[in-house]
Amino acid sequence: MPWLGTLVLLGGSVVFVAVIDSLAFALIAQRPPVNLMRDALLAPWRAVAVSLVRQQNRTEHPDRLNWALAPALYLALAGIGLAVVPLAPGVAVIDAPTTVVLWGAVETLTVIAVFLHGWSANAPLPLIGAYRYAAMGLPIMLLSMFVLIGTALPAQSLSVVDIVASQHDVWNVLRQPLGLFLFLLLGLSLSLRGPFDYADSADLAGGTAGEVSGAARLTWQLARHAMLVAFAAMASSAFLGGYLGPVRAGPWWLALKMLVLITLLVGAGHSLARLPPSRMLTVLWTVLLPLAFLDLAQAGVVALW
Amino acid sequence: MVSGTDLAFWTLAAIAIVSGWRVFRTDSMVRSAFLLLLSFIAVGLIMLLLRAPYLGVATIFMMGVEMMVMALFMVMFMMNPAGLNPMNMVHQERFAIVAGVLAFAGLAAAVWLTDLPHHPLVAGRPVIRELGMELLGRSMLIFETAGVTLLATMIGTVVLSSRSGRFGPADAGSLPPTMTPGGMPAGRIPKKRSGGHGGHGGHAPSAASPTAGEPAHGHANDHPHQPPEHHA
Amino acid sequence: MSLQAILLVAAALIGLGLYGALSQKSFVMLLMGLELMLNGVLLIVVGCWSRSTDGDPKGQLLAIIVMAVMAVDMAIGFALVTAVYRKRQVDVIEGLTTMKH
Amino acid sequence: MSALRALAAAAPVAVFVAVGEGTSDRVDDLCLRAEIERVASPRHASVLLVAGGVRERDVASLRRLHDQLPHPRATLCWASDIPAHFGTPRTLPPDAAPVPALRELYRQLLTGEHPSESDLLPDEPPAPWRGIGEYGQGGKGMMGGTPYGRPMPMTDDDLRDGLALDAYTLRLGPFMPTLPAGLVLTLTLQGDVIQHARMESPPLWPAPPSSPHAAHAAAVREVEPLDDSSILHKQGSSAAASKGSKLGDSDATGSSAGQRGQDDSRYTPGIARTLAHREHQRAAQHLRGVARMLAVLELAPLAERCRRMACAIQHGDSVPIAPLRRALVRSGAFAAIPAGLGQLDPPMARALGGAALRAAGHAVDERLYDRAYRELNFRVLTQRDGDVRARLHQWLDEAEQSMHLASRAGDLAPAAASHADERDVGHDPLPADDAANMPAPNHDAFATLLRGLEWNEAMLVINSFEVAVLRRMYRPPKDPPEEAGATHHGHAM
Repeated sequence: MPWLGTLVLLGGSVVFVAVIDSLAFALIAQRPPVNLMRDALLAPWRAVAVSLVRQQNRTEHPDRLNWALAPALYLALAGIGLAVVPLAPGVAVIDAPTTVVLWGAVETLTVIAVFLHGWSANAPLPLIGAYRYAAMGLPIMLLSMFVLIGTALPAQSLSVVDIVASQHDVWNVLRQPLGLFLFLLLGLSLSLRGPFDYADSADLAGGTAGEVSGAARLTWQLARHAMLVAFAAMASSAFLGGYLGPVRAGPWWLALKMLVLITLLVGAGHSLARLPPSRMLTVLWTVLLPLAFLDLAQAGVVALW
Repeated sequence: MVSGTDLAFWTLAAIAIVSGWRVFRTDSMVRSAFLLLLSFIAVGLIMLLLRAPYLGVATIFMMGVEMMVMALFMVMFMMNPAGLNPMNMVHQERFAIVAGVLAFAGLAAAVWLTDLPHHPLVAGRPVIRELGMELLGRSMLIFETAGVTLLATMIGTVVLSSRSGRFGPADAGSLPPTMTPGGMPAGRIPKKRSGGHGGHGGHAPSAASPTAGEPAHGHANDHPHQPPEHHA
Repeated sequence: MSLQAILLVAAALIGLGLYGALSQKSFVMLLMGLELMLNGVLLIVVGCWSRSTDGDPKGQLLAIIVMAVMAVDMAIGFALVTAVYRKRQVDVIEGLTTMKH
Repeated sequence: MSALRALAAAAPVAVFVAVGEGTSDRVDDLCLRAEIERVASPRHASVLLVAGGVRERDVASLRRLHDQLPHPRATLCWASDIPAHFGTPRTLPPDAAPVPALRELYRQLLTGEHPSESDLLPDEPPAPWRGIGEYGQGGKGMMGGTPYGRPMPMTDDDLRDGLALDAYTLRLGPFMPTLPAGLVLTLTLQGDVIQHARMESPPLWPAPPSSPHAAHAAAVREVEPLDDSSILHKQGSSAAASKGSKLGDSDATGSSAGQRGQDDSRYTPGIARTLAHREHQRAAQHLRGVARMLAVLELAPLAERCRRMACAIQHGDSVPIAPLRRALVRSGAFAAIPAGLGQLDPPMARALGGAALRAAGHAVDERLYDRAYRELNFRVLTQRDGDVRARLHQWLDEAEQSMHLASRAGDLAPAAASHADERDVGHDPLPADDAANMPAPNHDAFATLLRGLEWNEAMLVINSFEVAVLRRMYRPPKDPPEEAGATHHGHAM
């Protein structure tokens, strides 16, 4: 029953994301080391309780339907993203021949979910966040697809299951080290973190999430964490061999790699500065996208070798 | 006797058609763009049912990007993108309805009257592999042509939409249409405006006045509107 | 799910798209109508490929071409809308009665 | 109390702070406590903390802000008169500790002992929504009209590429956490590019001018207006600026100090203490500024670290600045700021003064004229570019220098311990609010700086100035302001 395993993986990792998130914040902020671990362990549950106790607010003439749908869509997309990742040889919830393209569709629709979340509140700061994210999300998605196609080349397949299997001898991170780096940027963008958090950023007083409270905000935060988990699973599978390991391949290796990637991304999200959007767009189009082409070309050459 | 596939097909078909219809019936431009996306997603899923996995997912993927851009353009150009002010953005509606119905009737009749060949896809055919081989094999030229066309499109798009043109700035001598007869001189544009909306600029600024005492959200605009320049 | 049913659905999409393209005043909405028609075309192509060609890969190729056409028509459409807006400050069809200037 | 509420009650209190006059620094320190979580949006808060006095013209915004908090909500007024028409919120005197009061209020809110506060304003649209007009749009006109009480957007010129689409005007402040407290802006945006900017209200001082209850307040006050360029203006010549800018020019500095009759100051432990204290306050102020900028760069943890350092320094601890600078370099904070962003031209820099002036390459500093500082071999640090990045560097450099001066003052003091004379440094303190006697920039520096910037860059530019400098950019409206100004969008946070 792959879906049960996937659910367990999702739940456990989301809690891990929440805990490591507050812990990393406290450590980087150099908070006095009193009860740091305890607070970090309790923080997610307390946040859930606070959100559930709180009323869901409304603004003047919001797009109610889309405001309610956006967090749900985001969460569902995270679920679909995780579902394409195999837990063990040939065991994935969605085992189709085109799961890489499906992952691409998940990336695209994520941009739409975030845009709708900012749009629907009918308030200026969330809307600016929504625009910024749409402008930034599309080029990042483009380069991530080049990078992913690079991983599909050695597997000669568009299926994530085959991509993991193709890394039996050597992981893709060794074949395409540039690819993993570029793909990790997508992870920050998909889960709205740190240097790629153009949607829910501090300079917009919370951005797209700035006007939501209560259960809707809880769902949104949950979806952000879940999307980070889905991304970590995808990155582990595409570049780090997924469930493969030195001894006894299995889901534990996948979980281990995910935890490492999640820690890495959460730490990066808290400790790297964000460029102003116009500057970031320039970097994306003129530096990172050509790098993605380079990565793809190099992957092709290595695959033909 | 309705099979699961049939049920899924008709549900998706209903979603595709209803959302396609709502596209032109909703006030909010953003909703309208994403309703069209919903229609595309439903068609993409029907393609999956038709065992075209690559085409189906690729349609969803591509249309996601396209409709996101579409929504941005809608918000950019429309003066009332959220549809909070109901307004009539429809013309020659009766003619359009007749044309639409006729098109549907004609096509349906053609479908009905034609003896359609029945050679269904053989189960187990490696369709994605075949598509790849076709694209990069015998039909390489077609594929390359499509690629070159897309490149030409990119260049053309930049040329068309950028400000700097071959004969100076694209907006030099730009003339908005008139709101009222005898208003702004816009000689080539017939004075036939009646609905009170349409053009996006060049309207008398006098009506713009900030209102008092509103609470939270809404548009405000209290700087004097500058009439467009006349270079002509 | 017979081919006839698929083609009927596609015909409905084309009819709706035609209605939209003819009835909408705004350029962008007109493009939406065109896209909806192409949506129907895409469904026809894939339906015919799946039901009446034994799965000849050229059918899929045609679908890819239709998708490329959709991309091109959107891109050029938006570029034209932008160019017209720069020139005339209009985004509705009534604002454009001459092809010159 | 249900388990859910008990769990929620154990969480840090989510507080939205409406920072009033002279409390910004204390609020910063307060929010370092683990029992408090300062949130950026009123939608995420349980308690509205009104800290310090609120200006008359900000009361309307405060009332709107109150209604934006989701239920259950409560208000605590700390060191603040209850603003007019604000119901009967709980109040707290300035010298009381707000954290226990906040926690208690929050607990009572969750148990229901303190009922959630109801709206202060009627919850209704400003005009009938639908049903009027040709298409039922609810008012007259589509273009430039005001259907249902809201003006429709109108097209406006565009600075980026001339595509003249709808402009959007919004009003920000005075409680928006991204901006210095009290600052109210009106921005006209095309997309996210600023077409016009106007400062409607200047920011408030971050610490009170003189309050017996705040131990460090007076010192902060001395540091704050230490706007070195003002001396030049008193001497009435820009020649002094060029003189002063020569670093080793002891003649110039000596004679200026002589004119001011400070030659007889001797280095004593008292002076050393005062000097160290002042330098600590200065370093703390600069670090708080750095923290504000880091928040805009999405570096919240580092910003918190900065504020924690500022708090420690303000209480007299010696904290090394170098590790923070290394952390900033590693985070890419300097690289993230575009070069040339918010660059001041020389006249503007001279008119604004402060660290911004030194960041633009002018070695102008009040301390040059003080013998106590000269004995410490004080020299003015400058940057070259005068942009946002240079100002960030300048703050860090000066904070580091201040810590160094403070510790050297302590080291030198025993040598001169025979003099028991407890003279103060800075004998001739500048008038408190020198914005009054400073010549204001003769054009709207604020609008010029922000014009054409994109949102995030604009926030960087605004936060790269000290409050004193921002206050100097404020130009009161020539004609009396319509009070209908509050009708803008009013994102009253």
